[in-house]
Parts: sequence; C-alpha cells; structure tokens
Amino acid sequence: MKYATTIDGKEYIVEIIDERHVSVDGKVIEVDFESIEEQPVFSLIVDGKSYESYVYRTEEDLEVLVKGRLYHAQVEDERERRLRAASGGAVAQSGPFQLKAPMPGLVVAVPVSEGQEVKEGDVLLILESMKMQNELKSPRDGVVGRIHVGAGDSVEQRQKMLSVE
Amino acid sequence: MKYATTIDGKEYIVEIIDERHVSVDGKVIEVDFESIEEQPVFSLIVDGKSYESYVYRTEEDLEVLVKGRLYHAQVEDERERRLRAASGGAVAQSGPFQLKAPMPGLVVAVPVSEGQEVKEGDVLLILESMKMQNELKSPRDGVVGRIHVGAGDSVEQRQKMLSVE
Amino acid sequence: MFNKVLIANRGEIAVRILRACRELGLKTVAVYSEADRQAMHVRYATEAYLLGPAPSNESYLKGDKIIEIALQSGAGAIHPGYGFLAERADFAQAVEDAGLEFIGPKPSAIAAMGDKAIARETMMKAGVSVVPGTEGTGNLSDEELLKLAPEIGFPLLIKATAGGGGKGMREVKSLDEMPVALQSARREAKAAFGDDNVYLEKLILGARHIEVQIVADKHGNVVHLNERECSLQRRHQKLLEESPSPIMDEELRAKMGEVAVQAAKAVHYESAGTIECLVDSDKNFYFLEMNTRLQVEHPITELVTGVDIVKEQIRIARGRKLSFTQADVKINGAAIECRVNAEDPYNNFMPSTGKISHMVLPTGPGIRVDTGVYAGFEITPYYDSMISKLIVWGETRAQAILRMRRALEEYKIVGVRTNIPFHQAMMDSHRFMGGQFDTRFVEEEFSLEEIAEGKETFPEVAAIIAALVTHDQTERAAHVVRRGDRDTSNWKWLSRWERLSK
Amino acid sequence: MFNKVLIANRGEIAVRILRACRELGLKTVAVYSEADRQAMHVRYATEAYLLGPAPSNESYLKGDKIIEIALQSGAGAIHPGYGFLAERADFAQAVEDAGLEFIGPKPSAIAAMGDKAIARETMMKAGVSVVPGTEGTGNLSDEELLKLAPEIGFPLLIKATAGGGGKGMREVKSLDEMPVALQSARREAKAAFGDDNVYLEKLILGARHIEVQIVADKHGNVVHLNERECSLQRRHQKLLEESPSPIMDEELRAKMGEVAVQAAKAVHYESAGTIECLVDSDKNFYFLEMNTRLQVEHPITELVTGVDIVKEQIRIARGRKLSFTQADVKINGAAIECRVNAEDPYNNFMPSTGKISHMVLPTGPGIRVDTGVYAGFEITPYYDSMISKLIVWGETRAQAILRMRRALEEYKIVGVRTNIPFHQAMMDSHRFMGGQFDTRFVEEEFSLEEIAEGKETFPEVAAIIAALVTHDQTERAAHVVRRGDRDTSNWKWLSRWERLSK
Repeated sequence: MKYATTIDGKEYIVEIIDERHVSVDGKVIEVDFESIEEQPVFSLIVDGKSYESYVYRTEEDLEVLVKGRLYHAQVEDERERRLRAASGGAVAQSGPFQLKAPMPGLVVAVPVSEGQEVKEGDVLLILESMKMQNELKSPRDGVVGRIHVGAGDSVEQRQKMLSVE
Repeated sequence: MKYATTIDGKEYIVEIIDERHVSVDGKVIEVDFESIEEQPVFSLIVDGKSYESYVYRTEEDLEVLVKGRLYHAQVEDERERRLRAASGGAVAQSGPFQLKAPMPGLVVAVPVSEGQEVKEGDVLLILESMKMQNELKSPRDGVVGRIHVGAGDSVEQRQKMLSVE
Repeated sequence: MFNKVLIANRGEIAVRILRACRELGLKTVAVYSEADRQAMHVRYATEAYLLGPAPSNESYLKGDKIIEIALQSGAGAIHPGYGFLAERADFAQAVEDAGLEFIGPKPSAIAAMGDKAIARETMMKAGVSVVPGTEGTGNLSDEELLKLAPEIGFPLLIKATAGGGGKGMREVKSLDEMPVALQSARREAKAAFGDDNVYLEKLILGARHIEVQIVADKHGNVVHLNERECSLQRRHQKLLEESPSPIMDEELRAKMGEVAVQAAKAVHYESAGTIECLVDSDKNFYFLEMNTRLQVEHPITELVTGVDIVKEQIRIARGRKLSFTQADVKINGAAIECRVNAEDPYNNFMPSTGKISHMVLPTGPGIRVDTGVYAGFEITPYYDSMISKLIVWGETRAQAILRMRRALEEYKIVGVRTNIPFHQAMMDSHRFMGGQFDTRFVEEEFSLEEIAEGKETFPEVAAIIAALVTHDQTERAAHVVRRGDRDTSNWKWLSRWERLSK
Repeated sequence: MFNKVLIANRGEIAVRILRACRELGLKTVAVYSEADRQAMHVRYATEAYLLGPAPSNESYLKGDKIIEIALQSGAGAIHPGYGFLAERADFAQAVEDAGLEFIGPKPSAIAAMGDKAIARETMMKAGVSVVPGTEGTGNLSDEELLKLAPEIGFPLLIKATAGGGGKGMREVKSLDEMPVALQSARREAKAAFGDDNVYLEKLILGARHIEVQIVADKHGNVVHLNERECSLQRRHQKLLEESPSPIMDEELRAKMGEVAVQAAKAVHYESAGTIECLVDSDKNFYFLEMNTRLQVEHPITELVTGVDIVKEQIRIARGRKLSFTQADVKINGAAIECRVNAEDPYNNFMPSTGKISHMVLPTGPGIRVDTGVYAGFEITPYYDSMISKLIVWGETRAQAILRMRRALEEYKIVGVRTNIPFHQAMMDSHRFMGGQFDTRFVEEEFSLEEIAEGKETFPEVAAIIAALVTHDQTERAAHVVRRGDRDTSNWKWLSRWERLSK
C-alpha cells in the first residue's frame, strides 16, 4: 500500500512493502516498528537508530512528536488520492469556521457581535478554564455569524460557540 | 445481597444494602468505594478513614492487601451458600493435588518418582526461572502419581508437571 | 502538641505536605471536592473528608467547613499549602480561634504583607527599596490613578492589591491604554480575589525576578536559605526556576539575605516565607512583595541547601527552635525546577483537560518529581493547570541543565497535552544556558520554532511513522470488521485509540 | 577520546548507564535480545541493535557480536554494567584488542580478582586478613575437600570459584551433609558460570557483610567512598543495603578504607570496584572478595557522598584524573536501597512473571528509583527477578527509614507480585531499626507474620472490600450479559479483570 505523506508541506511517498520494509520516495528501508502497549507511543528503529514517537490525531492531521519536535502530517492512501484528483484536486477548504470550546469552561466575554467583520487574529471570545483566561482568536478574516453563547455561560468541551463566515 | 465472607478463618456476613451502605454482621456502615481506573486497586473510605487496597484473585480465594498486610478472603453469596448447605456442607477438598508450573521455566530435577510416598513439605521438583532455582514442595502427605516432565524440560506457566494423590 | 495534621489543599502540594507529615510520624487528614475523589491526596491520607462540589468556592475555599472537619477528626493543626486559603489572615485567625495550630505565620504577619500597599510601606520603613508606585495611598479610583500615572512614568504595571500569581495584572505603555487596562484588571481581580482594588507600579526593564527564602521560628530566630531565580515567566506565571541565580554574587546574596531577614523580623514572622524582589541590570534590587506561605518552587532550595522546608514548617509550628544557623546554610550544586502544566505549547499554551492514559516518570540520579497525578487520573478544568513539578539537582548549573534535558525526554504523559516541549526548547536555548534573560524573555524573545531551527530534523522518520500508524489503523479496523469483536486485543487497541484521538 | 558508548547490558543498570552518558553529552548504543525489543534501554538509546534470542547465552553473553556492533556503530567504548560480561577478563581483553575502551578495570586486574583463590592469596600477601578456607590450593576434588573440611571446622561454606551472587554456594553444618551439598553446589556453579570448581570457607557466625567502594583513575590515584552495609540477604542474595553501616565507627572506617585502597593498588586497579568483607561481632574484618565492576547497590554511596560513580567511571576511562581526594569525601546523612524483585513474599519468594499492568512510582523529596520497567512491560522468566531499586536519602538513618516506609507504601506495581511487603515489614522490624542484625537475620529470625503481629489489623475492612469486589463483578457480568458488549467500559473492565485474575 502506498501513502502520500505530507510533513510540514513536503510530500513523501511511503510504500508499506511488508512488516519489515517500507520505501520512501522509492528508496527501500528496513524498519522495526513497535506500538508500545495500547498507547499512541511508537518505537521505530531504522538503520540502528532508535526513535520514540507520540502520535496525536487531531481533526485536521496527525501530529507526530519525534525527539522533542512536532511534525504535522497528512496521510492519504492511493485510493483517496485518486478520488481527490478526479474531483478536481481541491478539497473544500471554505465554509464557515465553527469556534468550538477547546475545553469545558466559563465564557468571560464575547467582544464581537453578529455581522461584525473580523480579521485573522482578532479575539472572538474569552474563555476561563483552569484559573486562566484564554483568548480564542479568529483563524481568518471574515464576518461573525451566529453567536450561541454569552458572558457567564458555562460551556462543555467541543460545544459550538460562534461561527465566522 | 448478602455475602458470607471469611477472612483468615473468621466469618463476616456482609450485606450490600445500596451504593453507599453495607452492613457487617448486622451493623450498618456508610461506605465510599471506588475502583481506580480499570485496575484491581480500590479506594474505600469508611467513617473518614481512607484505605487503599489491591485485590488479587487466585484459584482458591481473593487476596486482599490492606496497609501492607495480606488477607485471604473467601466470599460466598446466599445462593451458593444454600447450595453448599444442601449438598451436605463439605466442599470436595480431596482429589489429587496437581503441581502446575507457577511460571515458565526449566525443570532442573525431579527428586521423586511415581508411586513414592511424600510428606507435606517434601521437595517434588526444582524449577529454574529468573536465574533462580525454586524448590516446589508438596502441600500435603500422599503418594506421587503421574510425572509428566523430566530434568531438562522447558515448561510453560500452569503446565501440569506431576500429581500427589 | 499536635500529632494529626489537616491539609487544606489538593494536587501536588497536598501530596508534598502529606509526605512530610508521614515522614515525621504524624497522622494526616485530607479534604477533597467531588472532582477529586480519586485524587492521590485522598488515597494517600490517613483520613479523608468530602468538602463539596468541584468549584473552589464550594470546596477548597470553605474555611469554616475545613476547621469543623479538623476539630471533628481530632487534627491539631492545619497546613494550608499555597493558593486557596494560604494567605487569608481571616482564615489563619479562625484557625487560631478554634484552638488549632496554623502551620504558617501569625494572622497579623499575613495581614501586614497581604495588602501590597501596607507591605511596601512596612518595607520602606525598614529601609528597603521598593519599586516606585502608588503604594501606601489606599484604594484609589480610576480617575486618581490616571492622574498619578504620568508621575510614575511609563511603562508601568497595574496590579491587584489583593493579588498574586499575575492575576489582575496589566502592563501599560501609555496613558491612552490605561482606561481599558484598568477595567480588565479590576474585572480579573474581582473574579480571582473578590476585591477589585488595584495599584500602579513602575515597570523596570531588563529586570530579573529573584526571591529569597526565609525560615523563622517562634523564638525570634530567622535564617535565609539563599535566593531563587524566577525570571522565566509567561503572563506573569513562573514557568521555570533555579537556585542559585546565575547572576548572583556573594556580596549581593548577603545583602539581599540580610534585607529578607530584616523584613521578616519587621512583621514578627514565623514559619517559611519568601521575599520577592526585582533586580535591575546594575544589581540594584527592589522589594516586590512577601509571600507569607510555602512557595511552589521551594524544592530547588531544598535540593541545594539540604533543608526540608515543609518539615521545618511543621517543626516550627510544634514550637521547636531552628536546628541550624545562618552559618550552617551552604549552597551545594545547582537545582532547576520545570513546572509541568497541562497546556499545549504548540497552541498558544491553551489548557488541556482529559484523562492521563499513560505516564512514564523520569527517575534515576538527581531527579525529583512532585506530583499529584497518576495514569488514569482525570485532569478537570476546575483547578490550576500545573500537574507536576520536575526538579533536578546537579553538581554544577551545566550538569543540572544536561540532567533536566534527559529527564524531560524521559517524561511521558499521554492523554493531555503538556508544556514539556517548551521546557525542552528552553534547555536548548543559548540565552538560557548563558544565564542571560530577564522577566520578559519568554514572552518577547523566546520561540519554540527558533530554537528548533538549525537543529537536526527528522521529517522522513515522521513520514514513515505517520504512514505506518495510518496503515496499522486501517488494517486493524478491517481486521476487526472481518473477525467480529471476539478479537479482544485489537478491538481494545482500536477503541482506546479512538478515545485518545478524539 | 570516545564520544559514543555501547552498553552491554539490559534492565535498570543499562538505563542507569545510558542516563549517565546522556548527562555527559555522549551518544549511546543499546543491544537487546528478542525478549527486550520494548525494553526501556532500547527505546532510550540513540541506537539499538538486536543480539539474538532471549536466553542470555544467545544474546547478552555474546561478547564477539557485541564488539562487532560497537565497531560497526562507531562506539569507542563499552560499559558492561554488572553481571553478564562484567567480570570476564577475556571479554575485557577482547574489547581492548579491538581498539575499544573497556569502562572498567584492566583484564589483568579482573583476572587477579576473578578467581577467588588467587584473589585471597593476593590479599594475604598485601597483609589483609581473609576468612580461613581452602584458598590458593587450586581446584580440589570432592575427596580432597572432604579431607580438608574438618581442619577448617564447621559450620562452613562451599563457594563457587568463579562465582558471585550466591550462586553455587552451600552452607554445611557437618561432614555428613557435605557430599550432597558439594554435588548441588557444583551443579549450580556449572549452570551459572560454566565452571564447577568450588572451595571451602569457614562460616563466621554473627557476621556482618560490609563492603567498601573504591574509585581509581589511570594515574595511580585511589580513593575510597566509605562502606555499605549489605548484611540483609536471603539465599546469599542481597535484598537491602544501607550506607553508612550502623555498626561503623571512624576508626574502623579508616582502617577498612585503607585496606581497600591497598587492595586496589596491589592489582593496579582502575575504575570503580568494591572490596567485600565480613566483620565479626568484635569488629575484626576479613576479606571476602573484590567485585571488579559497578555494584547493584552503588546508588546509596552516591547519595551520601555526592559522587556520581558511573560518571566517574566514564571520566576515568576517558583518562581524566579523579576530581576529588580522600579528604574531600564526606558522609552526608544516610541512604537505604530496597531491591524490588518480582517475587511473591507470601509464597516463599517464588519468582513472578507477567505484564505490569499498572505502576505508580514513589516520588517527592529524597527518593530515587532506578528502574528498567514501565506500565505495559512484560516481565519474562529469562533474566534476573530484580525489576527496580528504590533508594532513599535522609538527614539521619531514622529519617531515611521513615522515608523508605512512605516510599514503599506509595510504590504500586500491579500485574506481577513483588517483594515490597517484605521491605515494608523490614522497615517495621525493631531489630532493623536498632541496627542489630547479621547476615543470617533474614533467613533465620525474620518473619513477615511476626512483624505483623501486634500491629493493628483490618479484617473487617478486608471483608467489606472482598464482598464489594465480588458484588461488583457479579453485577457487571450480569450487566454485560443484559446489555450486550456495546457497553465498552464495563466490558473492558471485566476483560481486564479476568486477565489479571488468571
């Protein structure tokens, strides 16, 4: 199976040949890969070098932590890739941005109002959690859509709070 | 539900009244009992006193470790108890004793032979494991039955090695 | 004399104090909120009593209930730890009135040092320099503060009168910014301390935050245990401390130590306390505040002096004289503490909650971990994000840094994000290694990305791992569908993975 | 000078050495058997290479292969740890011949001290007392030994010439017992060392086992780091060590230290080594053997002297002079080490194998854990049962004992049985607290049951827990049947429980 793996913008074609071999951009490499006890912790030995890695799955990508550095990885298998190519290449990147609560907490303030124009980096909402006030910012320019919460509201993790269109 | 719980020979009648109450020999006690994260580790708060306990299940009984001391517990519910009473009280305690390997290892020596009389405490077999030679002794007087292994054999955990009848 | 102690706190500091009590042969009483039934301090204490629901003001801040529990359980003393009720003179007074020993200073000392304005006045009277500001002028209105600000000069800081830990603090560069900053500082102060009074203080640029630890017994003996360097902060929260400070020399240490001892004597101080100062680039030092309690970062002092500060607090509370004099206090090697917070350093240090599914602690020579969490414990949003402290000792500062590097690499916490990568980058920072930093370094000059630049990277390794993980998951998922869910191990793996990946 | 080190070992000592290398900025090479792919030393090293199948003689004892890996990976030095190849002069020689540095003494010193008979002769020539026995008389037959036995007198010990760690050792009370004892000692010696030669030694009653740590550089400087008390043994395996020894006085310490330094000089010793002695009740001491390697119990010396023995070994191998003199060596407080073995103290210390499903390490002030295992790691029957070492430091011996008590109570290992309850009982033993014990104490006078007597028991609490656990399991099982296996958490709980309970 071949996987197109993009690490921080650069693409690598990784083919899984068998349990002990992969190829990266056509170069065959012997690998010794172990998952450590039901955890997202992996041990990889390549060419004698020992790497330990954590892998986190987020909504957008896989985050791979190796030797204290975090790599953002997108992995597509061949079939997904063909489908995407057939559909014209571009994945739908637009649509409204939904601001969800990254953790349970208390809404301290919503310094924007519905219909207001915002720029990337503008503070949309202040959420208090773990005794800290956290400023949640807009990831892009746009117009504030529906606001579902107000100052003083308690929110659950992942609860939709507002959108930017 | 009532349980007849025998701790190191002494019997306690423990009734589970509800989530927060039990009675021990008729005396009602408020309990706060928590299982710690899928582990056989339990936290019990009774009357403000905090007890942490490990519970191991062996073939014969439950072993309960509390404050550095191990208690051997047999627990029977009412139904089991009635059944046992109806069947005449005594559970079948006889039958041959099967010596099983307590861990994987190498049989170093079998200093007894089939048909030999042995006393409680006599060495039946020497098993090497973890770089140690472990003497496995007879738990009672009897006669050695079938011997399934010989010096030099590797054995798996729980493998039957010999019996005493 | 008491032989049972109630610990009015949670988390790592509750565990730290429980341990000290154990090692002195004292019985212990824990108190806990509904969110903390499975917490280490509850499991670990001789006795444990429920306070109430998770929010602090319904549990750990309920002083009356805590005193009641102490009395009912027969505890003779209460140790407040830090935070919560630790610096509340009224609580200390209530404890005393109930006939219990408060393991800390007298209420009068807490009160004198607790109001920042009064504290600064006290210090100035004792001949100690303070940072220019509106100290000693009482509770001023916004109008008054706006009038006084230009006299102090910009940049300046708005600080909460009742404050601590950076809460209710705002930095202001010009008069224009002041009205908005005053409003938000007051709001935060109100929320955090129930008191919205603020004062102004000149911001000293290039300053280091250095504090002196003191211990004082009930017999008038006061000894200082040298300094701690605490300049590495983010949003006025300390992240990493070390002792000794790399900028310290014997002369300055003696001078600051002497002032700290004077300050403690000025308020008839008892127990352990800390005098916080700013030191400018010319090594002038200014009093900031006195913390009338045990400090988060006390372990680094313990490692270099050999004094167990918590045990010393308990001994003092039991009426014992200090067992050492100033001449006995030496500095042996160097110690560093990294505060491990449940925060994502790759996402603006956003707090992270969830269950710790797996944890490997760094161990071996020269490592100390003070923690209140374990694998299986749930990090809730109700309390502070600090989940543990990693403290190392080395023969020299360089050895301590190298040891901290290996300890951070060993420390594995899965289930919540932590700021461990931040500390790793700090240990690789040339500015940190050279000891050249001030209180603004973390926020203004430090970047995880920059430190990573020029270091060897492993994008190919990351690509291989990402592909293998994806492949394995796909295969396992297919496998499960084919075989049904009889195949326990795979099923479990997948289910756990899915939970973790959410 | 080398900057990459191969560690020819596994388990906690491999991790210990890896850590020291890291902290000196050296790269590391791990080697491992098929059973150890997931071991900490493999995950932790810069590089890792497979040696072969699980049995030691197909993996960790393959000296040639290890040297080959060192050469191929560019490692400039090999650290052998303890056990395995650590005291094999031929291996040390082969390492040297390959142009690599052996982090340990010269082959000649290992050879001189490795054969117990030659070692005793060497020591007698240097004027050191040895225990009466058949030393220096070469390899004797059973017949010859039976003849010599009455001259030495009973009780006596049969010991393996090539031995160590109690293997091939037998105690004999009379001539009648000797033939059987000789046979089993030779069999065990053959199995353990490939050499069935044995010798006889008078058994000194009431003796303490006390050893002196020395370090020597390549420039003729030898310094001793005081003694360790190692009398608490079972089947001649040390279980618990402390430093300093409770019976030591300054005069005896100076005398034994001087002898240890002389012994090291007599064989031109380099690196770290240990002189083991018996001390009788009149404080006469007799040389037993020299261990020409790092010792399991080295950490207690590190905690009281501040010297990092492993780093010192590496520095010495790099040609550096000792950075301290005898006068610099002080004793600071007291340290105790408990060896944590996967053994069931309630079942005749039977080894226990299996997967560690859950682990909570003791942490906080004064605690050090040297370990090679983690939650999820499988304990196999192929190697030693020692899975970790718990080491504590205290201002005084009493403080260290109290601290060890709380550390043992905190240490949770689930999945395999451990001897932690044994150590807990030892910390409660009045004989131990009083420092009144000899090498036979554990086997002949100590009992878990006796220590427990008179202490508060909690049978009712145990009964409640046993009933609640049984009730929960029954309920959960019923629940699962009723609801089907959609209910993940209960299902998982049960499945895990069943696995653990097997």
